Formats: sequence, structure tokens, C-alpha cells
Amino acid sequence: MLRKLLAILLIIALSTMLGAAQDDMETYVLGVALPFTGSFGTFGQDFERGIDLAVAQMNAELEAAGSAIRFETASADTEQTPEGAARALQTIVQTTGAQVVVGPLTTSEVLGAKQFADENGVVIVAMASSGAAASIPGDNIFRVIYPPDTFASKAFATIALERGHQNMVVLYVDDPFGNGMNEHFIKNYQARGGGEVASFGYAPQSTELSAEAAAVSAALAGFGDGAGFFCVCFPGAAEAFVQVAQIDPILTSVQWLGNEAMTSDEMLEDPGHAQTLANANFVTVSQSADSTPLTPIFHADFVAMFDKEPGIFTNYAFDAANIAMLTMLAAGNDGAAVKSMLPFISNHYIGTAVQAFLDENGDQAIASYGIRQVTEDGSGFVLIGSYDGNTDTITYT
Amino acid sequence: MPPALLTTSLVNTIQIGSLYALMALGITLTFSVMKLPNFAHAEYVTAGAYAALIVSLSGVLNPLVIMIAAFAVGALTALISHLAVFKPLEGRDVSFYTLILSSFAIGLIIRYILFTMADYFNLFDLRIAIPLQILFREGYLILSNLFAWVVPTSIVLVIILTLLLNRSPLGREMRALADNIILARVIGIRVERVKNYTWLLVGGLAGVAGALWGLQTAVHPLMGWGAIISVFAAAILGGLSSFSGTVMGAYVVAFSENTVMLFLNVNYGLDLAFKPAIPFIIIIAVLLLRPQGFTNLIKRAGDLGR
Amino acid sequence: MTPLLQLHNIRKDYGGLRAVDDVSLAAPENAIIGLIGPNGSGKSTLIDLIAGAAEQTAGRVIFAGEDISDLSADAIFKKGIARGYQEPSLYFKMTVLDNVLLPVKDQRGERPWYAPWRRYWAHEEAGHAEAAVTVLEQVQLLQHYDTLASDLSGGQMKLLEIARCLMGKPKLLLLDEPTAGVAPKLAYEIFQQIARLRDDYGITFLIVEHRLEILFDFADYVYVMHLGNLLAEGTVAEIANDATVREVYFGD
Amino acid sequence: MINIDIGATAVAVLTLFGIYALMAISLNLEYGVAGVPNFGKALFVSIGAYTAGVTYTRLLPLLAGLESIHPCGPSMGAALQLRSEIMATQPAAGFINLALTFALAAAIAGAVGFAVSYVTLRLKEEWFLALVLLVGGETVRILVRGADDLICSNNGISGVAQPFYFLRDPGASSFLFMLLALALALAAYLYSERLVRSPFGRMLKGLRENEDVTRGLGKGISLARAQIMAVGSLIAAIGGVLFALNTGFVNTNDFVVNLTLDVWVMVVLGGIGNNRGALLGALLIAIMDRLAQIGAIILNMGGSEIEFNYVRFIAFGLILLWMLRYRPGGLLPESRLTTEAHEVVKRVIGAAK
Repeated sequence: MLRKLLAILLIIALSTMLGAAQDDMETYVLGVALPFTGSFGTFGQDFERGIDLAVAQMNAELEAAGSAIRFETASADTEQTPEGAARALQTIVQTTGAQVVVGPLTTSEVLGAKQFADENGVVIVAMASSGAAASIPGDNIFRVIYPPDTFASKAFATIALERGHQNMVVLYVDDPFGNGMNEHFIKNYQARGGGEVASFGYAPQSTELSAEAAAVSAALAGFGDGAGFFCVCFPGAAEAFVQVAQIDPILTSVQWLGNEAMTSDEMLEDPGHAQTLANANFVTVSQSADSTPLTPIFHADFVAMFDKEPGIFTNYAFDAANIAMLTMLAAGNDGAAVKSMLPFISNHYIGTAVQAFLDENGDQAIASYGIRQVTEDGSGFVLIGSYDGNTDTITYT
Repeated sequence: MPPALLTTSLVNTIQIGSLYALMALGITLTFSVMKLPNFAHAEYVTAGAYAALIVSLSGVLNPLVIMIAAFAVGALTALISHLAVFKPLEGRDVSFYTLILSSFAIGLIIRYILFTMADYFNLFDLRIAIPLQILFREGYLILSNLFAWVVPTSIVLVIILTLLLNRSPLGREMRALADNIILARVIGIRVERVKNYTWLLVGGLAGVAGALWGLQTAVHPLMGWGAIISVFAAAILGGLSSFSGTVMGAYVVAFSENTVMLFLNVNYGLDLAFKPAIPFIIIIAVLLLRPQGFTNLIKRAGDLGR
Repeated sequence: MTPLLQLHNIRKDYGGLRAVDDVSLAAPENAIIGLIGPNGSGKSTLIDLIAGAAEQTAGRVIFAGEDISDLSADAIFKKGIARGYQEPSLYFKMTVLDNVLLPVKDQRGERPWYAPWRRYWAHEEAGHAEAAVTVLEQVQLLQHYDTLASDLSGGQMKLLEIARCLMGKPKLLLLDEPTAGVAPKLAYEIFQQIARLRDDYGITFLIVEHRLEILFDFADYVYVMHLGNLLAEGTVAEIANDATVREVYFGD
Repeated sequence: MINIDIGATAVAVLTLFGIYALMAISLNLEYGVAGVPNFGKALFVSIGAYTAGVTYTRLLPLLAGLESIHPCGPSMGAALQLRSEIMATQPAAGFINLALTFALAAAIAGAVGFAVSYVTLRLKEEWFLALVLLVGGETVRILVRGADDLICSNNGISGVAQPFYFLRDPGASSFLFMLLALALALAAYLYSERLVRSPFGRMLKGLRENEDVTRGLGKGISLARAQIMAVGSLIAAIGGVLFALNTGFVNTNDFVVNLTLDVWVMVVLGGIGNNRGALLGALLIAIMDRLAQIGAIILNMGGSEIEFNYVRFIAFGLILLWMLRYRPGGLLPESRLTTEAHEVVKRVIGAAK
């Protein structure tokens, strides 16, 4: 069995190599390291579709322009662990010679891949990692498009105060993302005159959150009128939370804020969940949906290519892939050159959501968020304003 | 602890405990009759949940039909894993750890088959389409239609199972098997047939539990795996041999994860993120201090003595 | 002379069941003591109690003037009491030689920090190997030293079990039916070996045996148990003619 | 475009093999030789990794003659910078730190293994030990994840660089690191081979075959079990240190039940009770992991619609089941290893003839 497997792999490998050798096109490999299995597997696969779309469009343009360069992706599964991310990156680089890799997803995966990337001069372009732990100057990690959570936490804090919440209860996922968001939210909320904050961390990969909902409800009751609720949850857990929260008398009587993961299609497909969010005047601060000309184009192209809606962060992957490819076109297929040039290209790139712009840590520095609220019937979200992270101002439309 | 929190957490304890009980009974039954700690049990739960989800998505909203579908799919998954994996190993004098590893392996296979399917049809994090409503409200006490479904279903199934074991010929045969398989064979029990029925029952119960668990949470290929440790803790509290002990164990685990956890959180500031450690600690403590679990506290009919 | 082994009022309860009831016996040095009785009379339990495999409910076990009642099985072995089992309990996946070398007491090479370094224990091991050669020769298993224990015949297994005990240099050997499942001729040979060991090494044997015709040829003294009680004791001739023994044991 | 860098791939796979080999040998000693079902391998591997996380943040700066910076919270970045600088410029400090890390990790894991063995003595059934260790590993993981300071809770510690980092040449440093891993694996292999052939090994096999008889033959089996748990655990912890250095990052997310299961699969695949089997199992897993990933890349480039990464797990499960059913002894079943004394007896018999 093993021998057979090896033989099959060898044949595939040989035929691919021969196939690639036929023409004298120059092929640049764009690595993709994402979790394709485990609880974030769906994210990883959705992101990969976004990247595939970017690559297909780029190749079509290159062909039309008569260029000899084509892009090809090489993707490997990080298994959602840091060490798995390191192995995935190694495999991609050592198998294809890729110099630039888009991914991985979470901050701990990014940090797992960091040592190999730094040592071997491979550039990592991460699209969704926002934990402060990976804000490191001078390394080979660029976290484009998605700004650090420090910005979003300010927006949430301001909105909470504008809504008149004297106290807040936070439920956050106990991982680098959730912890960072919680910490910064508390700091900003209180710095801006907010009162007490009670926060509850839930274990990542929890699937059943009734104890958490009860704790949040009791804390809200303890604060009395005027308290608000802020949910920093992952998809899956978010649905499980709303499922138990929808019959809680306290949770259904207060206003909610929440991160973007709360706005998934799955959430609104359930009428009970949709109604709960609608009653809670649920507001989220996220990448603004319609702020650049690229956005509707991306959406239409994605649907045309895959016959389904893009997931909640898929456009970030699309943007990250584009920035990576544009830099490779400008600087060549060379890690050091790409590292040096990527901030420049990125700073001249208009994304599907926001202008890309990097700070000295290689992290997205322009934070322009859309503020969206669920419609009264719970059928969807409407843009009610925007937040400019750099001036720290909210504008309502 | 505020009274509202206490009340809610106790309601949750009963609701979640009933679900754990349904899942844990199968583990106890498998261990008693087959002498197998089956980690693939989690996957029967997930398979049942997906069956329920698919039936409900197809527009059939009759809860009974949904349950039957979940039962059938769970039972079939369990029977297949028995026939394809565990039965061939039985005759080979394999070590206990080979069985444990096999159960992990078959669990992995089922889980990723479900992943492949869910990916293909885009069935992640969906919910079985039965809306949640408040049925009863009096002061802090709020009971939902889910509660009204879960608790009676679990209780009825536990009673049926107990009756089945004590009153029916099949139950007697199962108990004989649990007691002494060689003797059972000698006195003419058709061991293979009894085992097949046991697996159907185990898988079916897990499947129904999965359908109900899918109402409590969201349906995902990892949902069973996420609950398996709590469920094992419940079965271990039942000494892996006693039905009544297992049911009690299920409520104890649910009570610890809800009421006790919240009590510690409110009074001592213990982070809720430690919640997954609770069933672990229960397992370690029981195995070290009282390996028989509740078995000697409650000697009642329905126990499968070992 | 004080006896080598003394049991004082030994009692053993399993739940509500009394397996051994108030048994006292004594075994002198350099003797073959028979322990007989019908099935379920408590003989094997008594062996387990002496060897430390089970704990008595009441009573004391005195060995060579020392109270060993509460010692664990491994400590009792070190005091000089070895035992054989009713079912052959060899290390079937190990060679004959490894089987007999394992029980040697206080081996330096058994300490994990010495074990990887041969020079600490190779010399000692060679000495043990030579002792093993002598013992294996005695039970006529030397030519099989490199055979897996599972490949031996039933009689050879019994002999190997005795040889294994001998390597612990015991003063007292407890044997539970050393001839069970062995052909009569071989059974007789096993007892001849036992008698030789008693004479050569001065070992005392306490033997549970059903084959009275053979036992009575070799035993120096016999105890009879019935329903957990000691029914009778005496020399072979006394026991063979004891009316109560004949009644419960032979049914006449 | 497939363009496999055979050299780098071999170095990466062999490094992983060295790390896996340490884990597999440790499990083989415990389960294969002595019959102790250690389903808590991830726990003991993680002890090595966490120790590295602590020494690289607290001890390394002291060894370099600098003041250590608190590695978590706001000073996280500065602390990382400091470690990287020391690792790049002061190789001596790096090496001393590594040596101390190995020693400390081995000591802690050995002590924990020893203690766990005694605590679990009162377990009613042997397989409860498997469950307690499995569950204990996860409990410790959750507790470490929740502990703020040890390895900065769920943020983890990055910049745990391997000792040859100062060369600033990834080819050379990873090659040397591979040699280090292989050398340690070889040392562990030789050590356990000698152990198996020694009287200690004989006693352990006796323990595996029949605990009661071995006790009846005067062996303190609780001590022997504790000793082999200590030896196995310290080998696993050394593997854990290398595991952390190879990634350069210490994080609780890596030490889940799957890691334990992987090690079991290595031992079952290679051959239970055979150290060479453990090595073979480790090598096969390291190679198969890489091949499967390469296969996924190729299939993906070929435009395959199947999610090969799911299929990978299904195939893994099928291979495991197939092995358990048809080759329960593994690819290299336990050989009839005999002890030293057989040579002596052979000589004696020879002389007599």
C-alpha cells in the first residue's frame, strides 16, 4: 500500500515537472499556508478561493499583456498549530522554491512560521492575524490590510460610550486575538470615561456556551440598566452563544456589540439568531464593506468563479495575494527584494476594503472601518457609519 | 451567587446533563458488553447530528422523523465501525491499547469523511431548523422548548433502555455477555447477534443525542469530538458499568461545568476558559480516588456488573 | 530447633466468604511438607498468603524467627521464600536462561543508571550465568537455555519454574501442584528432583499436591485442609490411616 | 511548478525524524519494553518545550551578562529583540543555555514521570493509567495556557532560536541542527538498546509479561515502573526541547492529544518492543507527512477539486487500522533480543564439550 502510494506520487511529480518544462514561460510560485483542516478549516479553504481568484485574474491580465510571467499557487495545511505552520511553510518553500507565502491565519500560526521565514529570507504575507504578539519590526512578516486590533478596540469603546453604556460586559475567546481585543477595549473604554468592565474568556474551540451566557447575563444584571454587551467570538462559538442567549431575558434586553465573526451568513440564516441580533441593535465594527471601487468587483468575480458568496474575511486573502504578486512582479521572485519592496507596493495598493499601508512593524497602519448594524427584521446588515482609526473619529451616514 | 445565575445554571445543568447522559450511556454499554473504551463514539454523535440537519434542511420539520433519521444514521455508523474494525480484531488476542488506538483511528476516518461531506455541501456551523422558544417563565426560571424536548427524550430513552436490559430477552443476553462472554457463548447465546444489536443501540442513542446536541449548539464535524471528554467523564463516574451511575455522572459533570464553574468564577474569579479542564480533573480524581465511581452507592437494576 | 516457617491462626475472608479459618502450621528446615485437601479447601489461598500475594485477615506468619505477615511479595521473596504457580507462570516470551536469571537478587545491572554500562555489571552477570548453568543442569534444561519458555514441554515448564525459584536462593519453596498436567513418569521425576534439592541445598518445600501416591513417597510431613480448616497433620503413615481424613478426602 | 530542493527537504525531514525518534524511543521503552501505556506523551514533550520557553527568556540574558526583560505583555517585543540579538552574537551563551535547558528539561520531566508513576500506582486497572495520562496532558495544557507568566499564556514565546542561529546561514545552521537532533536520537537509541539487553531490560520485560510473578520474584515493580517512566519522560522532554527549537516558538497549541497519537502510531507502525522499529516508525511518519504535503501541493497545482488534506487524515486512519489488523507486531516485530549472559553460557557449554 505504501509502495503504491509512493509510486503514484512519483508519477504525479514527474508528469507535473515535465508538463511545466514544456514552454518557456517563467512561473512564479505563490505559497499559501493556511489551516485547511480543524475547526478553522472552512476559513482556510475560503481564503484559498480568494487567493485563487486573485491569481486567475492576474494570470489572465499577464497573458493579455503578453508577459511571460505566470503565477501558480502551492498550498499546504498548517493543521491550525504553530508547529504545523512551520512545517507547511518549509514544505512549500523546499518543494517549489517559493519565496513569498500568503498566510497563515492566526497569530500563533504566524509566530510558528516566523523562524523559518526569517532565517530563509521567505516573506510571509498574513491577511488576518492581528494579535499584538506578532508586531515585530524588521522581520519577514507583513500583516497587510487587516490592522491590529488596537484600532478596532477604540472604535468599539467609542460606540459603547456613544450608546450610553456606563458599564460593559465582554465575552472574548481566550486566545491572542480575543485577549488583545479585550485588553485594549478595556483600556480605551475606561480612558474615554467608561465605567467598569466585566470580561469573561471562553476556551477556544468551545462548542457549548451556556455557562458563559449565564455568566454574561448575571454580570449585566449586576450592572443594571445602561450596561452593554460586547462579544469577541469566533464563528461557531458565536452561533452557539446566540443560540443559548436568545431566551435569556437580560441578554435579549441589552444592546450588543460584536466582532465581524458574528455577522456570518450562517448566523442570519437562523431566524431566531437573526431576531436576537436585531433586538439587540447589534453593531459591528469591521472593514467597511463599500469603501473602495474594488469591493463590488471582487464580490461579483468571486460569485462568478465559485458560484457562492465569499466568506467574511475572504477579500483580505484576495488583497494579500494581490500585494504579494504585484511586489513579485516589481521586485522579481526573490525574498530579499520582495521584503524590501513590499511596503512600497502595499502603500500604493487599493484593497477591496481599504487602502493598504504598513507601519514600521510591517502591520497594516490605515484603519478605516465600516460600522454596520443589523436591520430591524434581521435580514442583513446596513452601513450606518465609518470609523477612521488614524484620526480616531466616527462619522455616521 | 445571584439567584438568577443559580437558577439558569441549574436549568442548564439539567438540560446539558440529560444530553451528556444520552451520549454517555452508549459508552458505558460499549465498555460493559464489548470491553471497549470507544473514542469513536463522538463521531456517532456527529453523524446523527448531520443526519438530523440534512433531514431538517430538506424541509421535514417533524421532530420525530428527525430523531428517527438521527437514530438510524448513528446506529448504522456504529454497526459499520464494529463490523469493519472492532469485530475483525476480536479474534486476534490484541492488546487493549490496540483497541483504543483502533477506536481513535476509526473516529478520525469518520470525522474526516464528515468533513469532506460538509465541505462539499457547505454544511458547517448550521443549526437544525427548529426554532427556540420560551415555553415557561416564572421568576428566574425559564424553560425553553429545547428543554422540553431534551429532558423528556433523554429520560424516556434511559427508561426504555433500562427496561430493555432488565425485561427483554435481548437485555438478558447483553447482561450475560457483559458478565462473562465465554459463559454466554457456552449457554447458547448468539453472541454476534447480540453484539450487533448492542452496537445499533449504542450508535442510535448517540445519533439521537447528536440531533439534540445540534439544537443546543451548532452542527460541525468537530461537535462530537468537542463533547467526548465530558461524556467520558460521565461514564467513568458511572464506573463504566452502571447505567444509573452514568446518568448521575452526566448530571454531576454538567453541574460542575455550569453551576460549580460559575460559582468559582463569581466568588474566586476563576476564568471561564478553564472550563474544559473540569471534566479532565473529574476523570483523574475519580480514577485515582474512587475508580468504581457511583457503582456501589447505588445498587439498582440496570447495572451491568463487571 | 525452631521451625523455619510458622503460621499462627491464619484467617482469610473474601467478602463474606471465609477461605482460610484459623490455620496454624509449622514447617521445619530441610523437609518436604505436603499440603493436601479437596478442591476449595483453602490450600492455594494459604500459599498466596505466605508468599504475600494476598493479605491475611488475621494471624501471623513467622519465617526464620521473623514476622513477615505484613511484608509485600517482593520483600518476602528477598527473605528467602520463593513460589511456583499452579498454572505455569513463566515469562513465555523470554529464553530459559533469562527466565532463571531474572529472580537473582540485588543485581547491579537492574539499576537504570548502571544498566547501559556493561562494565559495571558484566562480571557479576557472568557469575550469575555460571550459577544458572549449574541450576539448569540440575533440572536438565541446560541444552535449552536459548529456547523461548513457550517452546518447552509441560514438564519442562514445571522444572523451569522450580529452577527459576532456586536462583533466588530460597530457604523455603512453596509449590502449588508442581505436577499438574504432567505425565505420571515425569511427575515422579519432578519429585525426585525436589528430594535432591532438599538434600543438596537444605531447602524446605511446602507442596500442594493432588497426586497423593507420589507425594506420599516423598513427603516428610503432611497437613490436611478441609473447608478452610486444618483437619489433620502427621507423617505420611499417620495421615494415610487417619479415619477423618479418609472420610473427607477419599470419601470412604 | 515543482522544484524540490532535495538537500533542504532531506535536512528538514531528517531533523523531524530525529525529534520524532526521541519521542518514539521513549514510548517504546515505556510501552514496548515495560508495558506502561503512556498516553501522555504530549505532556512530557511539552515539559521540554515549556522549559526551553522559560530558559530562553529568563536564563539566556543572564548567561549573556545582561538583564532579562519580562517576556510577556508590553515588553514582549523588547524581550524578543534581546533574545534574538544574544542568539545571533553570543553563541557561547546560546550553547550553555541549551545545555542547561536539556539538563533542566530532563530533570523536571524525569521527576514528573517518576512521581506520576507513583501517584498512579493505586489505579485499579492498568488502562486507567492511559486515560489519566491522556487527560492529565490536556489539563496541564489548559493550565499553562491560562497561566500568565510561564510562557505568556496563549501568546506563547517566539524567538526560541536554535543554537546555530549565529552562523546566519540557514543551510549550515539547519544542517548542524539536524546533526544535533540525529546525534541525540542516536544516543537515545544506543542507550535504550543497551538498556534492553541489560538485567534492567530483562526485569522490564518481565514486568510487561507478568506483573504479579515479577513481584513474587523479589522485584520492586513500583520502583521499576517509576524508573522507566522517568527515563522515558526525560528522553521525551529532550525531544520536546528540540521540537521547540526547530519551530522557534513555544505555544500550548502544539501539545494536543494528536501529538501523543502520532507517537503511538510511530511505535505501532515500526514495531512494538523494538527500538529499531521505533526509529523506522519515526522515519516513516516524518517522510509520509512530507510526502502527503507534497502530494497535496501537486494535486492542487493540477487543479484537483478534492480537498486532499481531508483525504490525508482518512488515509492516515486507514493505514493505522490496516497495520493494527494485519501487522499487529509492526513492520519490524520485536526481535528475540537476548541478554549478555547467553554468551557466557554458550562459552561454558562450549568448554564442557
